[in-house]
Amino acid sequence: MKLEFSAEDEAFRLEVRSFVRDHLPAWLKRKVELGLRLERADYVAWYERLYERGWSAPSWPKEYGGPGWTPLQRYIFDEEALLGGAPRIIASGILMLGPVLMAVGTQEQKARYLPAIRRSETWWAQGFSEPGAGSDLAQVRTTAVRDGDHFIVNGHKLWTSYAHFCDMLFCLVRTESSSKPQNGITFMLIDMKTPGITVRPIRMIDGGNDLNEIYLDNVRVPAENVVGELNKGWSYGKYLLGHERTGIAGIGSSKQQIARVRALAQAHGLADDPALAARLGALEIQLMALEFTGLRMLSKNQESRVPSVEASMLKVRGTELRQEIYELLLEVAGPGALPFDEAALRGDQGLVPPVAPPDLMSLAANYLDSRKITIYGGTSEVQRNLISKAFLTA
Amino acid sequence: MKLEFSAEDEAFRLEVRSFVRDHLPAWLKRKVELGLRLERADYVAWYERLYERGWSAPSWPKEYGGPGWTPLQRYIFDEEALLGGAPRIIASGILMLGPVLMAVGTQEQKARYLPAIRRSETWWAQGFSEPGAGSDLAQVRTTAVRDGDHFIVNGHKLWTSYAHFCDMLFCLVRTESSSKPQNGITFMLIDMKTPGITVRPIRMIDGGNDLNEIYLDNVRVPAENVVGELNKGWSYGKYLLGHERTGIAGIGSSKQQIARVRALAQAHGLADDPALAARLGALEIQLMALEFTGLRMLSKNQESRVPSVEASMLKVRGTELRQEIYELLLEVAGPGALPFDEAALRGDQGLVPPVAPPDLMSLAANYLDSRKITIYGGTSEVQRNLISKAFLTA
Amino acid sequence: MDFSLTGDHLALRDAVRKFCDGEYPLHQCGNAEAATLSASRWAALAELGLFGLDISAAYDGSGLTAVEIMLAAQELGRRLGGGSWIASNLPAAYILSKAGRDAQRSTWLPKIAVGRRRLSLAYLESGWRYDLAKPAVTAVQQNRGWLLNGTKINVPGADAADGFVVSAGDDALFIVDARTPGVSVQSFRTLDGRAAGHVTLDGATVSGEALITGAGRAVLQAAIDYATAALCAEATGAIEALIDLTTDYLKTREQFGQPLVKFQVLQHGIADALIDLEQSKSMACVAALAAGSEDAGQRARLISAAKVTIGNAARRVGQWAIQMHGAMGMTDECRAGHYAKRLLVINQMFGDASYHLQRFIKHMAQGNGNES
Amino acid sequence: MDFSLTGDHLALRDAVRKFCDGEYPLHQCGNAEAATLSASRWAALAELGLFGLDISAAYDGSGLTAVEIMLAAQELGRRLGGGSWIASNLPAAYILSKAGRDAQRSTWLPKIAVGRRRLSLAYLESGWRYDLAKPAVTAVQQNRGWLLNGTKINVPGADAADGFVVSAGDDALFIVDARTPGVSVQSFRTLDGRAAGHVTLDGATVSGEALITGAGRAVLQAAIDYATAALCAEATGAIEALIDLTTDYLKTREQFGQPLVKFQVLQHGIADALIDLEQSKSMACVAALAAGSEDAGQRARLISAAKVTIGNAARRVGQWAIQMHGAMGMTDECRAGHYAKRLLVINQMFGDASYHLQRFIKHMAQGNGNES
Repeated sequence: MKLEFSAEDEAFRLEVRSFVRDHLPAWLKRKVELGLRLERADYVAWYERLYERGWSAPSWPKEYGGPGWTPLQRYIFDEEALLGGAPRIIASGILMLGPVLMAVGTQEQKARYLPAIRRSETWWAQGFSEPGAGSDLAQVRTTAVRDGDHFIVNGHKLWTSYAHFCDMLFCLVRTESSSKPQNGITFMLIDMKTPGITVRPIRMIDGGNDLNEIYLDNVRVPAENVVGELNKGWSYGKYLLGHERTGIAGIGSSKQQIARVRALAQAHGLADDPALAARLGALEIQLMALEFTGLRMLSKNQESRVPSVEASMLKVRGTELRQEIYELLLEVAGPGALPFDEAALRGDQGLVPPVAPPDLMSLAANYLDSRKITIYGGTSEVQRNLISKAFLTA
Repeated sequence: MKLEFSAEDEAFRLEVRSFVRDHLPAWLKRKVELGLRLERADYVAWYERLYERGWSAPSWPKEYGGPGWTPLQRYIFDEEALLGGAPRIIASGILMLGPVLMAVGTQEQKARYLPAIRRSETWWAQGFSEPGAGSDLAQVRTTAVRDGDHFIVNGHKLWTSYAHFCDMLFCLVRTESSSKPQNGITFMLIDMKTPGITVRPIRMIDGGNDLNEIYLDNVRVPAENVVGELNKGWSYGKYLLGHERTGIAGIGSSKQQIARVRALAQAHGLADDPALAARLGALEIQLMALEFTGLRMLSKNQESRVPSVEASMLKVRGTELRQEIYELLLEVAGPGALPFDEAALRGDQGLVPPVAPPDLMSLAANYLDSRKITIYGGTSEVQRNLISKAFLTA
Repeated sequence: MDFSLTGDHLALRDAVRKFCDGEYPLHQCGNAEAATLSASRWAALAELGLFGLDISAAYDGSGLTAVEIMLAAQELGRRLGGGSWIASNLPAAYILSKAGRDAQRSTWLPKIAVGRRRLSLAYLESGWRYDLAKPAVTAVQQNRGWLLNGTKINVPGADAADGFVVSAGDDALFIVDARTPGVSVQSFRTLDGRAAGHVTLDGATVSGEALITGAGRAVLQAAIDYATAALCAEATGAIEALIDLTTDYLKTREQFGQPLVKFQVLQHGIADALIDLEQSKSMACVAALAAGSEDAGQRARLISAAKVTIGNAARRVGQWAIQMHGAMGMTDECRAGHYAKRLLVINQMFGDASYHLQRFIKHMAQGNGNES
Repeated sequence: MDFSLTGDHLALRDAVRKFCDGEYPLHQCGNAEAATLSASRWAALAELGLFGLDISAAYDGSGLTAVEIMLAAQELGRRLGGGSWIASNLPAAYILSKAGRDAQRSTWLPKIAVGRRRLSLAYLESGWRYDLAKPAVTAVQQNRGWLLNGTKINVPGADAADGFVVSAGDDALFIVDARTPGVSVQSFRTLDGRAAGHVTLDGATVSGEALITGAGRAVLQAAIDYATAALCAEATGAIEALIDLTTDYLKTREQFGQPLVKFQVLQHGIADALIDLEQSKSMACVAALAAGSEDAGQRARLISAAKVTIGNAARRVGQWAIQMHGAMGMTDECRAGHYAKRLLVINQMFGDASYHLQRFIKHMAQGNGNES
């Protein structure tokens, strides 16, 4: 047992830190630090730098062109990149589809899709949710009917992140009706340019539109676009959602936002406020406890009482903690958080002169946007159900 | 609408204040302020003074020898008595049995029991709970079988407050088995000296023994001791538990304990601690909000969204708030809260010299004892069930 | 000590509620108003008599009190109505009523009462948080008038204002006509979609009669307290509406084979929201009663206590409502977000819960600690 | 950065667990021990090798670290065992190991390791809270020895101690034999039923060799941090046991026709308790690792963070466990209360969560804010 990172890990940390310092474009760093909205071009500007360095798919093994990092290295990379002002890795091609293709994709599918994901050429949208079905994957009602060497897909997908700037869609469709709703679901890849697809952006509470609805009207999809076995898609979907554990607690993001609180407090004359110091101290401690819990769970003979729901525990606590940090940010902003300038939030010119200090202007939008993190990926309520159920039946 | 009390109410407040100042024995005041355990004799010492003044049954109407106060006057009395260091009115004869007898008792029962209650001569224990049945009154299994002009009672009552110093017991017994468990329950009065009654004190978490078990083994009870109609006892029990609304929020007790925090902070060098001031301020505001809510609910055209559960709302919030105050008291005590001297807590001599400063010594016991208030009289969980159910079906 | 509502109170409340039900349809309430809609709604609110409620009968008002303002504000809160009235025009008129010269009053108040003129309060400056500081806006006496220079920020309803009550110089308040040369407004919207603006005074010259005699920081603070009390009431109405619409959603939306409202955890959330609501309502009454108090310390203490209570309740209920609506709650289409945003704006206006807790503690230490 | 447990760690943990299961039967754990039972248990704990775990092999100990202490403490916490060891004897031996003279070490440590001598830490004084202050106990040099006067309070295990490590004078620590004339102990029990005492030194004279050279407030603070880390581990074990026994109760107890554990609100309470537990375990590891750190600032920051985390978790889980047990939880017969009381004692020992939050903030401001 030791608290210190190994010399190798420390060297790796410095390597990442200097890479971020030297290669993250200043304009992008500033956009991230100001909490402005990022578009595909913004992410790509960073991912391309990472690609050149071989780091664009941090969680991928070497054989697929990833860096083959240990969990600890991925953790260090995440923290250093975020504290250095880089955008998060949000590409669902890297985080979600990649692991599924590696596990059950054909050689053709791997060769065709994985390199383009790493190069940020192809962006993938995730099409799991549908109207009337929340986190319950088995409620898929979008149908895919075989027609020669194609499937004809009809349905309606909801809450599809970033669909408006994606090239491809991976989704679950129903290929067979079954008494058990988990059966008869197929995992399928669809080109977003196929006729019959309509994307409707959803305007969000903070004025952004990260999410979309997708209508599929007699969309013809080649049969080779089925991933894995027909009718087994539900298990792949579950694998995908359970796969990404590093980062589920959002430690790097929380540290990034706590640093933002400190910087704002300094800039706006609150550095010596004892009430703020107490709340910040309490949050730092909570973050530390969560961070070390994530690290402990990676260690040998340190599994939790209910290993199957460790990710749920980290998610519940990590998201609720991050929301508290956003709440504190809003409080630090004071009346400066009230003016709302959509163009400025997009990083466009906005009103001139700016209607609020640039470092305060996006805080209300960021706060509102942060409400989603206890909803997406399984609500906190559902996670708590899972945790107690696993414990009670263990 | 006005915030000020009327001139009459202000005069009444001063009258109560000076009465408490002049008539509350100094030794008793000190016992209350130190949070020591009170015995029957302690309560009686105060109730007798109140009896002389005609105030021993604050909630009773004039025709039964009560003062006939308005709700506001009772509220003022409660607050002034508690802030003046008087013990709470705990006698369940006054608070619980009295109203039931007034509503459905016979003339003989009223004449026989009510005056003795007012004079603190007869102390009544409440026998509702039984093993295996929590707040659910309908689960009564103690039986009463008619035998001539008597009933033969057999059963086991649990959590009976102060039974060890009570003369009489009012309780619910099953006189008829019924498909609907609420039916067939009778409200009955039992002399504690009757052969077949065994009282077993229950040692509590704080070392005290306010609660008891009562075993009833072929106890012969005269038929005239049935209150109201046979088999209708469940509704009288419900009436009784819902009757006492003034004081359910415990405003007076909370104010008494907040004053204790302030006094201790002053005495132990914490008066200028900003973190303590912030927590105390927050509690004061919460108490104010609760107090004005209770007062608003007494006002015309100000009923809440769900009038039927106003008492539940006041109880949930009032008890949880009071527990927070006890938590803060414990924190103010610091290491002085650790030594535990049972004799000293009873107000006996205890170890000499005292093992802790007298004003700190009982705080841990008081804190532990306060955990009961969110359990008794319907747990907070049950109250929240009731509140939401009433709202959703309104 | 009495919070009873009279028949007149109930009649006023019902009239405003009925008006709001018609004027602010639930399915679009909270949406940003175009200038023409905003103007027609302003006229309708004037018609209803809101703007004159607390203006003396001598100036064509109803001569009522902060209690009636509370009742009206609560109803506006239920439908996110009222535009800039409570946060800006109400305290500006209050200052005039309390400290204005006769000529100022007779010029402005009757027209304000009927909605023909709009006067906004312009006091906040860049870099301030919530405490009133010495203004950076300067006021230099010149000939018989005053030369004003500087910028006031975040003035609700600035774009539609005919005039501003401006704090300037050491400790003075002026009425500045919006058409005065050198006065310009940079318009924008706040988070809740309402119109606001920064008001720049670039060598604006006003006459000697523009000075509000007898006014200063104490009156300005009283006006802010007065508006804060009304915002507390508005927030209470919004909280109540938000609980209703969230509960309705939980009743209809099914998950895992049953309506969400069948889940005990969500039921307990409703119970807590209801308790928050009742306490908020009570403290809104207290704030309204305190707003009329001559004792500045008691007023500060009670109104700060109300803002803390309601600020915390608004935060909890706002967050809860979005969470209960799930992904739907994150969209602009869902009303929950609009309510949450208005509550957020109210929380950050005139001081958030942390600020008012400290203010309460300060006045607690000075007072005797017993409001009764 | 690695929290892995080795095979030796697991073997130690299992041995202590097995011992505790036998020595401290669940149905009576937490009950106050009579002196004879206490003595026989002390001998059994010594037999198990606990007291020598972190004592150097040169003095017949096992020469292990705070990590092994953590593993043992956690198991003792699960059954409320160990008497005064962690809070009093452990830090006293630590001071001797770190700063004692050779003669002091060779006199005491081998006997401590095998349980033949008990040395208690007597540092707290009346009126102190948690910060170390200048002792009111005086130490006056006299002939070749020292004359000690004053009283140390709340010394766990004082009645059974053969000697005390006493802080006195400006900044000195002494070993005082319990049989020294003028030394007297007023025994009492703390809230958790354990034996403690106030130690009065009434003109007690000790030899010059009783002075612990090189010791002072820094070593005393390090010893307190060391014991605090172990208490954190003990609390973690108690939290885990409390969750288990509460959950077992909820599974068996029926209300409204079904086991309590079927109610979703209670299920979510279990989930929160489990999250508290996992975080407490992690911070107990961090505290153990920090206890060995030479950097006093980092040590303070991490151990205070652990005490805050575990103090808050202990409070929440303790209160929750009693509430879940209902009226039964209020009785002395129910084990929940015994666990809650021990957790309460641990919280008030060496600083509660509020104290350690402020200490954390102080050291945070001094450090660089990044533990990695």
